[in-house]
Amino acid sequence: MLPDWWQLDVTEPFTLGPRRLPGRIWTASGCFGYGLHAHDFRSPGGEGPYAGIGAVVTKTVTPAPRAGNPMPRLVETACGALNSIGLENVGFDAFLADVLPALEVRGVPNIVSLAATTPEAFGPMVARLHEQARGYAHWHGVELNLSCPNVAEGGHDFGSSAATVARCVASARAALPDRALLAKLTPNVADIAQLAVAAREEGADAVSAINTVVGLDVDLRTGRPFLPRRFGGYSGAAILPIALAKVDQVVRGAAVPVVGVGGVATAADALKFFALGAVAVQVGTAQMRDPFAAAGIARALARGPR
Amino acid sequence: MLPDWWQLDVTEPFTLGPRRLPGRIWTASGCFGYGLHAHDFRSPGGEGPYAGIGAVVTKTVTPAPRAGNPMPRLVETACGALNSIGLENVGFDAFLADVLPALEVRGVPNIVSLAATTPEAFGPMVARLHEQARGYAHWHGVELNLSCPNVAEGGHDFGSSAATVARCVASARAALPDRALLAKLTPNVADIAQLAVAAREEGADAVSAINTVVGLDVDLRTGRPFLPRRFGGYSGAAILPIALAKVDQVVRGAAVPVVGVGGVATAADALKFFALGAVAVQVGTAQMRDPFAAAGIARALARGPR
Amino acid sequence: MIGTPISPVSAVGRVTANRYVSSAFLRLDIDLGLPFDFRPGQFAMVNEPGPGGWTFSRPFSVLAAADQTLSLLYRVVGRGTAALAELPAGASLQVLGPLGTPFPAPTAERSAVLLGGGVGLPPVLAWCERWGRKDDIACFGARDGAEVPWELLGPRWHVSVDRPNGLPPGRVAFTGVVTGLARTLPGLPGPGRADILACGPLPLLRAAARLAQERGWGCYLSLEEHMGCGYGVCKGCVVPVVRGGSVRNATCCQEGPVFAAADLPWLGEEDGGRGEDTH
Amino acid sequence: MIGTPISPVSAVGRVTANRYVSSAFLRLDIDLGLPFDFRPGQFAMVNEPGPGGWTFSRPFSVLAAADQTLSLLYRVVGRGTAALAELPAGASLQVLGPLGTPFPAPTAERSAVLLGGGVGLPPVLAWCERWGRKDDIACFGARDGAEVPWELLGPRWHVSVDRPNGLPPGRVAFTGVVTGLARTLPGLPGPGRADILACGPLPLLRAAARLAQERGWGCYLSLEEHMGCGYGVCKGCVVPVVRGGSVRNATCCQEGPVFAAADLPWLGEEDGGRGEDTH
Ligand SMILES: Cc1cc2nc3c(=O)[nH]c(=O)nc-3n(C[C@H](O)[C@H](O)[C@H](O)COP(=O)(O)OP(=O)(O)OC[C@H]3O[C@@H](n4cnc5c(N)ncnc54)[C@H](O)[C@@H]3O)c2cc1C
Ligand SMILES: Cc1cc2nc3c(=O)[nH]c(=O)nc-3n(C[C@H](O)[C@H](O)[C@H](O)COP(=O)(O)OP(=O)(O)OC[C@H]3O[C@@H](n4cnc5c(N)ncnc54)[C@H](O)[C@@H]3O)c2cc1C
Ligand SMILES: Cc1cc2nc3c(=O)[nH]c(=O)nc-3n(C[C@H](O)[C@H](O)[C@H](O)COP(=O)(O)O)c2cc1C
Ligand SMILES: Cc1cc2nc3c(=O)[nH]c(=O)nc-3n(C[C@H](O)[C@H](O)[C@H](O)COP(=O)(O)O)c2cc1C
Ligand code: FES
Ligand code: FES
Repeated sequence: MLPDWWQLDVTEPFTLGPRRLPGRIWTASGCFGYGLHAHDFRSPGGEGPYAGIGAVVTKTVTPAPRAGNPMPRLVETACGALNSIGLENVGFDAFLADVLPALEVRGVPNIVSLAATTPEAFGPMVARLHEQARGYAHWHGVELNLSCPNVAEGGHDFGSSAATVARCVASARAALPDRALLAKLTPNVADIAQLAVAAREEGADAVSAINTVVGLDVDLRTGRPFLPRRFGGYSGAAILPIALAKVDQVVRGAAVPVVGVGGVATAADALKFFALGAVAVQVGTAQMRDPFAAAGIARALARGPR
Repeated sequence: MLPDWWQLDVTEPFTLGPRRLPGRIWTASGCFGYGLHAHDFRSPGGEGPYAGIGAVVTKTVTPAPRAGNPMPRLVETACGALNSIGLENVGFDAFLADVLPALEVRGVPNIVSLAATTPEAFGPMVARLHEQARGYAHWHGVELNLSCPNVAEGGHDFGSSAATVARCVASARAALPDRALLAKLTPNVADIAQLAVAAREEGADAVSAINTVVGLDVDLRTGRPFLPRRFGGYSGAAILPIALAKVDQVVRGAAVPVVGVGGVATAADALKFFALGAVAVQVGTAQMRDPFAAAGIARALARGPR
Repeated sequence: MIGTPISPVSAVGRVTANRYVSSAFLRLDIDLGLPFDFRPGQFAMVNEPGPGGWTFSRPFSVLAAADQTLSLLYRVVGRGTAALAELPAGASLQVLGPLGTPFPAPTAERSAVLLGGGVGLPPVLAWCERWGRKDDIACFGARDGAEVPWELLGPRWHVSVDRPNGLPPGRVAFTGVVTGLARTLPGLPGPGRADILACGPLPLLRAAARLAQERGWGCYLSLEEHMGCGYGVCKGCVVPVVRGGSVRNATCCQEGPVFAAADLPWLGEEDGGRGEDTH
Repeated sequence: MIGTPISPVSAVGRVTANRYVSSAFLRLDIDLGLPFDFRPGQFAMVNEPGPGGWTFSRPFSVLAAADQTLSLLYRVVGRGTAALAELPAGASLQVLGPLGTPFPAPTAERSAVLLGGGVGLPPVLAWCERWGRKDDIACFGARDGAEVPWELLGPRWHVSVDRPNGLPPGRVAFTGVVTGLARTLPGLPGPGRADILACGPLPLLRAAARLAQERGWGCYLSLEEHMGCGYGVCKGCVVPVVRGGSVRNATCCQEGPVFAAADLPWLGEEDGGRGEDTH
């Protein structure tokens, strides 16, 4: 049952910066791979896991392939999870050669998540992407991952300074005239709105908030942290109130469109972000548990006969 | 079943700064009132809710009485709670006149939590406290609440600057020669270790980490935040991994004794803080649910025949 | 005025019965494994035992206590009560109680007018069972006849319903609100000769306060606030009470849930004349 | 080599049976309400349905599938499996499967040496039920005789136990590890004439790889890694595989759980000669 104030259909196209996107429920980066793993998945309802999804934000790719962090990389906690994947990815070349064309062929609406170790590295990556994918109908934009706390080189500090956020966004924006540009912000700062302002001022069309929260869990058998790098990124239901707070701070403090991420598992969770003014919502950890999660939320928040 | 590496008895006295405290499991400020509400509570086991507790950290008192924030003040979330009590308290005068003597008479080991609106206000408060309670056997110290995010005047920003933390600690330390001085830190900063360093340098005997995390929840019936002030302090099981991460950062980055707080409901939760090097652990939200929570944890983590 | 307080007990009890006693209300019996006593108007905090369960326990008025068994009456409204309703006999429950300030005990000079609405029944029913005298008046209001837990109500109980459907054969009910019902009863006490003791939704409490004022009766109301701790330590449940012109916060869980209506002047104000007892 | 892949299905099923089939193993049957097929070695992710449940689903090898019913065999090790063990018939469960790369199908030239340890039984048992030929060898190892789910094992299964207690009357078992048992069997195939298919704890897998090497057999091992998604998207379950001297991460959930032992040279290294099959 949808509340009275709810007037949107999240499966209808909407405008984000220079681009029309097919819908407002997305999958979050790193939680649905490159969007190519679930095409043959079936469910009794009949609709596939991509039905109604506005975009798959692809796993963050870096200029070179990355093997990621040592195992174990995941810890389940009482109401969420810690991850320390360490941005394992195929690298930008393979992504452009193999992944992006496959997404286009399969018609998966997508936003490409990028990370780099210097702000100025984003421009050339985006330029190459733009050159190759210029004619693609399903490539809708770029999300700059400015916040992954797991990467040793840069990592945590990278996205916590407004000045660096500004440089990253400026570099990417110059190379991306006709697709949406999003900056994904870290919650591990005192004042996230300030980062969002920096992103907006350099031309970001929206910010995504939030990435994972720094967390740690201890293995009582050993008395040491479960994760070899001690800290992991905390995600899942436990971080929903934190993500809502950060999104509210950005919506009211930075006047930039916000894509809400963090702890969304149900349509009700997603509605909370929309209630605060988010323009779209991403499903992360819940999508790992259920490849149909985002599609189910989209269906629940579509209006009209269904 | 206690793990092999566990060697402490949390019900044995230990030294904190200039003081011997009777034990390492405490109740957290604001979650057990002034420590005077549960004296007649019974349980089948026979032991009372104060048995084995090292200290009750009393509800934060401010120079003047405070009526607190508008209702509602509490929201339960999927795995924790948001509160916006707004430091309702009887005020420092009434605390000194009525509460502290009662704690002494009843023999409740206690640490007095104080808040003020300027750093230099702490000194005179501590001085008055010291004067009145000098001879008290059960008053063990002061915890400076530098982090309550709910108070409009100052509040959130108050404890997030190392310079302010330093001033607060310096002011209080000068007036507190023979009791433990703790600074309670906010987690809502990028670098908590830096706050802890500031506290240590000005003579704090320990820091308590963490206070609540800024959070928000939306009432779907109205589409607006549940709490009149939008944000609340997030506590309970959901924040345990965040608190563990912050404690680890302080232990390894600030070389100051740390009292762990956040999400502790069981002996296993408390052990995780001790594993990271915390010298004591506080029980907050779980104590609200079960007045015997801290006592139960203390019993579970006492060694020897029981 | 009500004797020495009863020490609250914290115990894990065992569900011995948990069943619908009307279309909407369930009665839950919990064997606490130790004696339990209470005063009518007091409540207990209930939760799943262990680290599972809900962050905050749920408050429920005590319906009855016989030896080691505590009984509650509840309706499913959210996730906690939904989970309660699923509990089979034998399940464990964490209980803390009795808590809070009860209704006043009877006095020789004044009779009691008991008004219960919906799941506000337990405290007034408990009062009636323990202390009810011939002259006391007991009224219970529900949405319809099916919602009324007839088996719990003795013959002295008058019943009102919003809609007169669902009445079992041989049962009668006044159609209207519970204060409306009370007004129709013969031989109502004169001014200064009665106290209303009421528990139920806010409109009922407002109407009760107004009725008491009209008739010159005393009035005690059991309020509901969302609770964190239930035993006075968190200040999450405060209610403004006004005495001698000055307002202060009282904890609903400890200084309440029963308050003298005289201390709650805002009850009338907020109403703005749209009181349920006007229809 | 194993035919067209089977599309995974996501469905909420209904528990039809959930009972101990030995002192430590439970068999769980779930009616999925739609046809379910799998290849031996594949697994399913299981969770409580709805927003409750665990953040990550739990992986379990498929023991059997008959029409719409999926069967699992499991042991209680932590909070998820403890909750599973509590489920009564009629309870709902979220299932995603079949997932992962199965054991290779049989080939005419080579027989199979099936080695299962503990709850590593399901994939090798399923292989045996579907494809087992006269010459294939099936060995199962457990801690003791009581732990062995005798009712699931046909007469062709050889059994080893760490301790020979708890054996039902008329049952025999080799005392020692399962690879030790295999070594004692008559008529073992010659080099190049068999593949080991093994699933169980790491020491068993190491011993299996060593046995295969000694005998000149092929070897396929089903690995266990903690899993986030189970379908390849999170990279939380990677295993280093070495081919042609270069290492890369393979997902245990998608490229595994079955790997050729040849691709896992680290298996032997970490062992450091303390292999369980030496005792
Ligand atoms: C003193 C007192 C006595 C009560 N006695 C009874 C009784 O005898 N029978 C009965 O059915 N109900 C009674 N209630 C109301 C009962 O506490 C709520 O119905 C119950 O807490 C709802 O829990 P939930 O998880 O199902 O609802 P949810 O809405 O999911 O709960 C979310 C949070 O809100 C709180 N909450 C929701 N509704 C109420 C409410 N009406 N009052 C207080 N807190 C609420 C819950 O405790 C919880 O913290 C009483 C309340 C109080 C304060
Ligand atoms: C491909 C595969 C097939 C499996 N097949 C079976 C089977 O048929 N029968 C059976 O009993 N067990 C099987 N397991 C192991 C089973 O997944 C774990 O026993 C189960 O996840 C434990 O969950 P828990 O909540 O009880 O344990 P907890 O320790 O509380 O779980 C905490 C986390 O660790 C993970 N975890 C814990 N132990 C293991 C483990 N051994 N392997 C993988 N993840 C683990 C859990 O999934 C969870 O994410 C299989 C594992 C894998 C990877
Ligand atoms: C396993 C895992 C991998 C992730 N990888 C990435 C990533 O590569 N890039 C990124 O921007 N965010 C990544 N995230 C963060 C999520 O996109 C999301 O911001 C975060 O998990 C909070 O949302 P959730 O609670 O819905 O998961 C990852 C999260 C998880 C759990
Ligand atoms: C209702 C409530 C009131 C609180 N009041 C105070 C307070 O007055 N002073 C303070 O320093 N911390 C206060 N806290 C914070 C707790 O002491 C503790 O730091 C925090 O809740 C995290 O611990 P927990 O998860 O165990 O509750 C309060 C917390 C709650 C839930
Ligand atoms: S509920 Fe905590 S003070 Fe009343
Ligand atoms: S469990 Fe997610 S990739 Fe294997």
